[in-house]
Amino acid sequence: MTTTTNAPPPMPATTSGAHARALPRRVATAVGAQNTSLIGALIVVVGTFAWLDDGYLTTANMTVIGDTVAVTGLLAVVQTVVIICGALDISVGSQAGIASVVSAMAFTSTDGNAALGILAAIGVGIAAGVVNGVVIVYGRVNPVIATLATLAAYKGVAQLLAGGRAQGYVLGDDFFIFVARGKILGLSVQIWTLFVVAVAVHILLKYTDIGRNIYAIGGNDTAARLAGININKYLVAVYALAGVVAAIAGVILTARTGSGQPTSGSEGLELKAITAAALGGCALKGGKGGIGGTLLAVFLLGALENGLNVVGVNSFWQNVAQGALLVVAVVIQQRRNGERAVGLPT
Amino acid sequence: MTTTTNAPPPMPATTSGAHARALPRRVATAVGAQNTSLIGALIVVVGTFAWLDDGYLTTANMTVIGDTVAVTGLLAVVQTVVIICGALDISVGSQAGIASVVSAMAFTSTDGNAALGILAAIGVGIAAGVVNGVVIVYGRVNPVIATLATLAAYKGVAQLLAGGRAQGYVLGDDFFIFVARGKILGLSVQIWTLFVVAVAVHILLKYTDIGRNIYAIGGNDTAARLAGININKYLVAVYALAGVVAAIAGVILTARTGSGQPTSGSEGLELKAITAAALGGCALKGGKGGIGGTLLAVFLLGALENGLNVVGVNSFWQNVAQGALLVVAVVIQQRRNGERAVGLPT
Amino acid sequence: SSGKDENKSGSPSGPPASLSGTIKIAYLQKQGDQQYFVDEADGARAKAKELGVDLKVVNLGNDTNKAVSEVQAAMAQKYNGVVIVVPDPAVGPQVVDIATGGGAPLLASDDQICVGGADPTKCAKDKLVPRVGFSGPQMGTQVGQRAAEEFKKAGWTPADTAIIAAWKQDVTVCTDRVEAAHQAFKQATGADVKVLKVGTDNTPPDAQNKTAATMSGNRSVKHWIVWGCNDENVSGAVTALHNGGYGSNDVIGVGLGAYLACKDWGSGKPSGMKAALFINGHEVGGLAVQTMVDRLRNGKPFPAEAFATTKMVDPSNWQQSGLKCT
Amino acid sequence: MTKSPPLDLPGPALAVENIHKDFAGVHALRGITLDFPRGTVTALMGENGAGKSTLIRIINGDHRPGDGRVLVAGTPRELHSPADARRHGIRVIAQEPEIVPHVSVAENVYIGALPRKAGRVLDRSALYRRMRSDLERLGFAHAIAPEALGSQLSPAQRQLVEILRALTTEAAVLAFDEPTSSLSEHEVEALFDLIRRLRDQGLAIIYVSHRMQEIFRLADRIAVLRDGELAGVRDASQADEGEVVRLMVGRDLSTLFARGRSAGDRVVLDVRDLTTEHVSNVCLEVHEGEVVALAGLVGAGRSELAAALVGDLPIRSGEVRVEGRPLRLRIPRDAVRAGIGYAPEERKAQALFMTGSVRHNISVAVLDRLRRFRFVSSRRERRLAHEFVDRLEVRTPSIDHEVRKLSGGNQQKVVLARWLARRPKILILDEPTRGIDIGAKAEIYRLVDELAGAGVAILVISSELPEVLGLADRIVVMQNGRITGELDRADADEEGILALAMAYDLAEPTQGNPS
Ligand SMILES: Nc1ncnc2c1ncn2[C@@H]1O[C@H](COP(=O)(O)OP(=O)(O)OP(=O)(O)O)[C@@H](O)[C@H]1O
Ligand SMILES: Nc1ncnc2c1ncn2[C@@H]1O[C@H](COP(=O)(O)OP(=O)(O)OP(=O)(O)O)[C@@H](O)[C@H]1O
Ligand SMILES: [Mg+2]
Ligand SMILES: [Mg+2]
Repeated sequence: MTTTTNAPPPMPATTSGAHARALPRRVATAVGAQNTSLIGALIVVVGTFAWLDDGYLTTANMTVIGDTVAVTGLLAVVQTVVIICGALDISVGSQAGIASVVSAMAFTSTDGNAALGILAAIGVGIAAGVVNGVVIVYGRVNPVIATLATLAAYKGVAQLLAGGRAQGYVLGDDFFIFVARGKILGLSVQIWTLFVVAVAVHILLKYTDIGRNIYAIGGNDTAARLAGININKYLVAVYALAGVVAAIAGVILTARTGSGQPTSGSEGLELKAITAAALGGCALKGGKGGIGGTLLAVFLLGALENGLNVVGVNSFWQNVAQGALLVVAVVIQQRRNGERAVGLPT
Repeated sequence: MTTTTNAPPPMPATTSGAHARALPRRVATAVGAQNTSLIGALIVVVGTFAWLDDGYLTTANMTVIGDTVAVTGLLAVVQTVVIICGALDISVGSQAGIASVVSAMAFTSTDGNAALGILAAIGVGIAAGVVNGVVIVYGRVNPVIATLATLAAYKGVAQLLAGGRAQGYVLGDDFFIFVARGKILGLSVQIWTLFVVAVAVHILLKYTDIGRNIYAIGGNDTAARLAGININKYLVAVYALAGVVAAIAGVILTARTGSGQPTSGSEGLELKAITAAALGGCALKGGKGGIGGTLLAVFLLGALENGLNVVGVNSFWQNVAQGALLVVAVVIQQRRNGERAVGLPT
Repeated sequence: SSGKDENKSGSPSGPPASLSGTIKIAYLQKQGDQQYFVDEADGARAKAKELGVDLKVVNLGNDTNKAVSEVQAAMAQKYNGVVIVVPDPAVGPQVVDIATGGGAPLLASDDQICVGGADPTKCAKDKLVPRVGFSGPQMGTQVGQRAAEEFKKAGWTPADTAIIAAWKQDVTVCTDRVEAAHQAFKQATGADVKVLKVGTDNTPPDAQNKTAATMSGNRSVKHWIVWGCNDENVSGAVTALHNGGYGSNDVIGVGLGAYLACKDWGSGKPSGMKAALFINGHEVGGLAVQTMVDRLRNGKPFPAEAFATTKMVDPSNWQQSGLKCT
Repeated sequence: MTKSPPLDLPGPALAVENIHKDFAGVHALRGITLDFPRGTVTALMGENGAGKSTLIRIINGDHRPGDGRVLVAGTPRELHSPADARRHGIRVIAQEPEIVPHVSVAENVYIGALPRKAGRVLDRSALYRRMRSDLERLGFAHAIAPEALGSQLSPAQRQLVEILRALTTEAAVLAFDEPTSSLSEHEVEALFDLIRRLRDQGLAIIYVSHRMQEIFRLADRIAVLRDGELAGVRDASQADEGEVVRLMVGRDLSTLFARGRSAGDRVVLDVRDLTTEHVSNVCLEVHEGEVVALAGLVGAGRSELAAALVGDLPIRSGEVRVEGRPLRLRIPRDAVRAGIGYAPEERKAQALFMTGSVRHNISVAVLDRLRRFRFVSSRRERRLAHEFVDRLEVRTPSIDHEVRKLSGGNQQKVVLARWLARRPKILILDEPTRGIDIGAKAEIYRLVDELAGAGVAILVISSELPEVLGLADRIVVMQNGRITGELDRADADEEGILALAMAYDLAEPTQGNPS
């Protein structure tokens, strides 16, 4: 091996050879790994409960699961975007609460104009999101602290607006009834809303330059900045998006419960949303994750919770089971990756 | 400007010059900045409420604040250690809940042996902590997901153990009465417990090689690993420590409320503990923070909450005020740092 | 100090003393963001204003630890009297001891507490702290009786009927209510109808989700009876049943609070929400403050128990009951 | 340190036998057999991605070999972790320094073996005492302050910390993976003295570098890797540069520096009186098709000037014009929009999306040109990525490979590809060939020449004098935040540049001498 030839460098051949070899594996890795595990877990959960109870795997119950996860799902979808940026929005539940109250109050005070109710809710959602973004980017407050603070503040605002009471009654209105109980092509309006928002956000993330820039910001914000991305603008916009989607979730809450709820139904949603995003494969340090994984995680958690209730498991055991299954699902997933067990996993 | 002198290379001078320049700033930054701001905020809060209400700045009320923050303080102190490692323990509240129930049940079933009650609680705390650590390190489950899962699971276990009801009654026992209401040198036993634990953890972090290794693991786990630190052992031990301290908090809960509480009194403590640690200067990505800042933040939040109640602010406004003040405190702190407003703050 | 020596002086209902000057009262409430307790706080404030006393209302959430802290704070700040709705009755003895140590009379509101033990149901009569409000079991009983009436009227059989009992299962007073309802129902009907226990977080969406799942597991059931810890649970569960295809004639929901039930009735559409126990929080708050002021200002001893009016309301009569629907 | 193998045993201190290593889709090493005798500096050379770092990581117990074994002092050893390797007397200075940000330099250096007293109590005074005496002994006392925090260190100082970690403990085998890539001449000299001293004490030294001159100054033996195989081992005294290059790249490398251009007259970048926190009154012009090199010692302010020019550091006064138009620089976006490309100094921290693919890393700055109604055309993006991977010969299994898994040199090429894809008017390259092999260097020099030939104005910051001299049309020298002189290509030499770089500015007395 000491002779020297004037042959061309061997590089190109190596590159394309390796390329051909790696392709199927690459597809499996990039598209699959995380999601395959989740699909596997979903099949196990659905299979188990279907076997335990006839009522589980029925169209009616699947609709129930869909409706149940719609609100959490919306928040999880948008939380995914925030997490991909490397940030966190803990205030989504409170934002949904404000939006719920505002939609019902605006509806009532305009003598039953549903469109105005929704517009008002979305307006408030944008405002709340922009405040979050500005406090974080220009106030230099860590996202976790900032949104913990607005979690409390927005909840207080919702309670003050509503005087602590459920506001209005919207189920006299056709539109809200449609949202609460309507169906399109056999699927409920709530599930359609989730799907439409999820698909829109998915397209945004995967197929537009905006989405690519969001991944870049989360992956390495210095590099993103130096590559010419206006990261401040992006961050504020992402929080505003979170506000808008939280507002949509709030409107659904209003329709589901029939009145504007300042806190009831929206408290604790932030943890559910973050759990789903993380289980769906988002790295909390940013730059990684996708809507597909998050949705699967949302449905997995929803199918599990529903199943435990269908077979009538006591709520204390449900806590244990949910915690344990969450751990088991992730452990199996990670074992398959064969990652070395050193230090903190990402 | 092309002349050349034969002067010595300027490097050394520049370096040490930069160093001399940087040192006082560095001291101010490391020891002071964060804490100075918190002390400032504490003075403002205490001053304002003292001015608004005579009853605020009394020994009796200060004792109340101390007792009120003891449980949160303990959890915040140990959360600080976990965060310095670059991890998070969201299950601390549930661990305290289990410990509370176990201490009361063990006490009752041993016909009133307080020592056994406490030992049982601590044993359970260690077990819960080790399970967290093992799931994370060897199960490769992200710390946030893992402890979100055990938050639910441990809560379920506490509820199952207790059948959903408060357990036992400990206020017939001298020791528990001592914990609940005793005083040493004018300070309550609860505050002493917080101080002793805080000082012990502070010494551990700042003055032992164990503590320094914890900072190294959080600051750069590759560096720590390459230096031969057994980071897995450290991580499991830190979670075990979190379990022990959560158990102590649980015992205090039992003494304060008079019986073992599966969930009441411990739900939501994780967010309070994380808020205090983050406000106290811990970077959530690890490697940075200290007990001093966390304690100051704990007292600041405690003084604020107590003050708002002293002057009789309605609970809805309290939410708004707490959120807003949290943001304002951090914004002022950051403005003083003069950090440039680009991207996400740390 | 060991902490023991401080709780020697009088019992909470000890010798009445009369006060002059401004009276400061602390009203500590669990779940202060729920509608019933919001009403109660409003009633208390209105009464305090009328009587010219200082009133501080504190929300304890579900946190027993906070209950202890806030009683301590009230003592430290020299409040003259404490009214408390405990998050859990087990914290009662501690609260009693602290209030006694601070020399302030203590009045329980809504939920019972016991002087020397964690469980008020096992408490000797003379050890119970004087109370204003409603009796949990009693409310449950009224709900169960009304459900029984409606059940008989509907002519359903136990075989194709099931009961949904929805409540937050780790809240003791909730458990007491639904159990009392079941007792009363059994007694009144003599029928053995299957009870499905649904654990919720006491909010409408959660009750709706959990009930919907339970319904999926029991599709053979034709008729449903629903009760729960509060209106949120019943309203959420009834909504789920309607969404699942059960008409208003197949559901008997008996609410507790009536503040959400009234919204259904106000719309004029038929609803499975057949009745609800109207408990007037506003009145309880006012009564508690009045009782405390009487004691502090005039030395009038606390009555052992004082009840505000409760009224079973339904679509036909709720508007006359004084119930305000927001 | 626990028992290191005694230094007087016969046989090599360390040997590897038939080492194989596979990463998903990549054969990094294929049957390497090599020994490292005591008292010898063995240089490990090879192109980027040849497998040098991988071999060193295996020796360090950081990777497990897929096949083959490692013999320490003649005995086969299973090295499961760096701690294991240390126990057997092996210390590695990693290619990318790993620094703990919020603790002091002293702690960073003694991490894992902090001095203790009374149980586990940290002996802080002993720590700093030991640090100071070690710094003194090793000749780096002036270069780094023991109390400084890890986060405040310059790239050079970070590399020093990494080196000190290994030198302050006892070892029988020391492996240096490109230790000098961000050191200045002064530290390099001190390091070489040290290495020679250690060699003379009987240590086996492994030394990886892409700087040919260093290798011939330091090494006793030269082992060359190519594509994961051992291409040959030569005695340093008998080998010449050409032969080593042939072994590395498998062909002759005619010229390192290409030159087929001439600078135009039009001024493209015009900097007037620019002042920032550490840079004062800089005036600079770069013409169309011209390559200007910024030379200077570590900390001279070159990187800060570059950051200011791309809008990433606040400008206090002065003006930047591009093609005569004044630029409003608030954020780097403004510079990118105005046609300035910038490859920063620290590629890992400042340029690369480590978990992103090669394709995404290349396209990030040109998405606005690849999109139609905000939808990025995947086809055009892939074509672009392939084009630049081929043109720069980036050694990657596919354009969808994670950049984190590429060798350091290939990562740098990806960064360059990003800016070439944008077709900038001005290109600012901060240390563009740091850690890059000689073949790739030639490739990059050719590219720079080609770009300049196409009219791009190029500003290169480099600490490698041969590179500065070979590449630039004009050399501007900085010291202490100011420009101290300018040399034309024709009359520039190493001495001239160094003299300017060390020019002692008498008008502004410096802040006293080191203690
Ligand atoms: N963790 C990893 N995962 C996948 N591939 C890897 C990994 N580490 C290295 N490789 C691959 O192994 C090969 C050898 O890389 P290595 O880092 O050893 O090269 P090197 O000779 O040190 O190059 P350089 O001079 O650029 O530092 C490269 O093709 C690289 O892409
Ligand atoms: N964050 C900082 N804090 C304090 N001083 C800094 C900081 N960044 C740079 N400096 C100082 O600014 C001056 C210029 O540094 P710069 O990195 O621009 O130099 P350079 O010529 O590029 O050297 P190098 O070869 O190390 O990159 C140095 O004196 C350095 O100490
Ligand atoms: Mg390498
Ligand atoms: Mg530089």
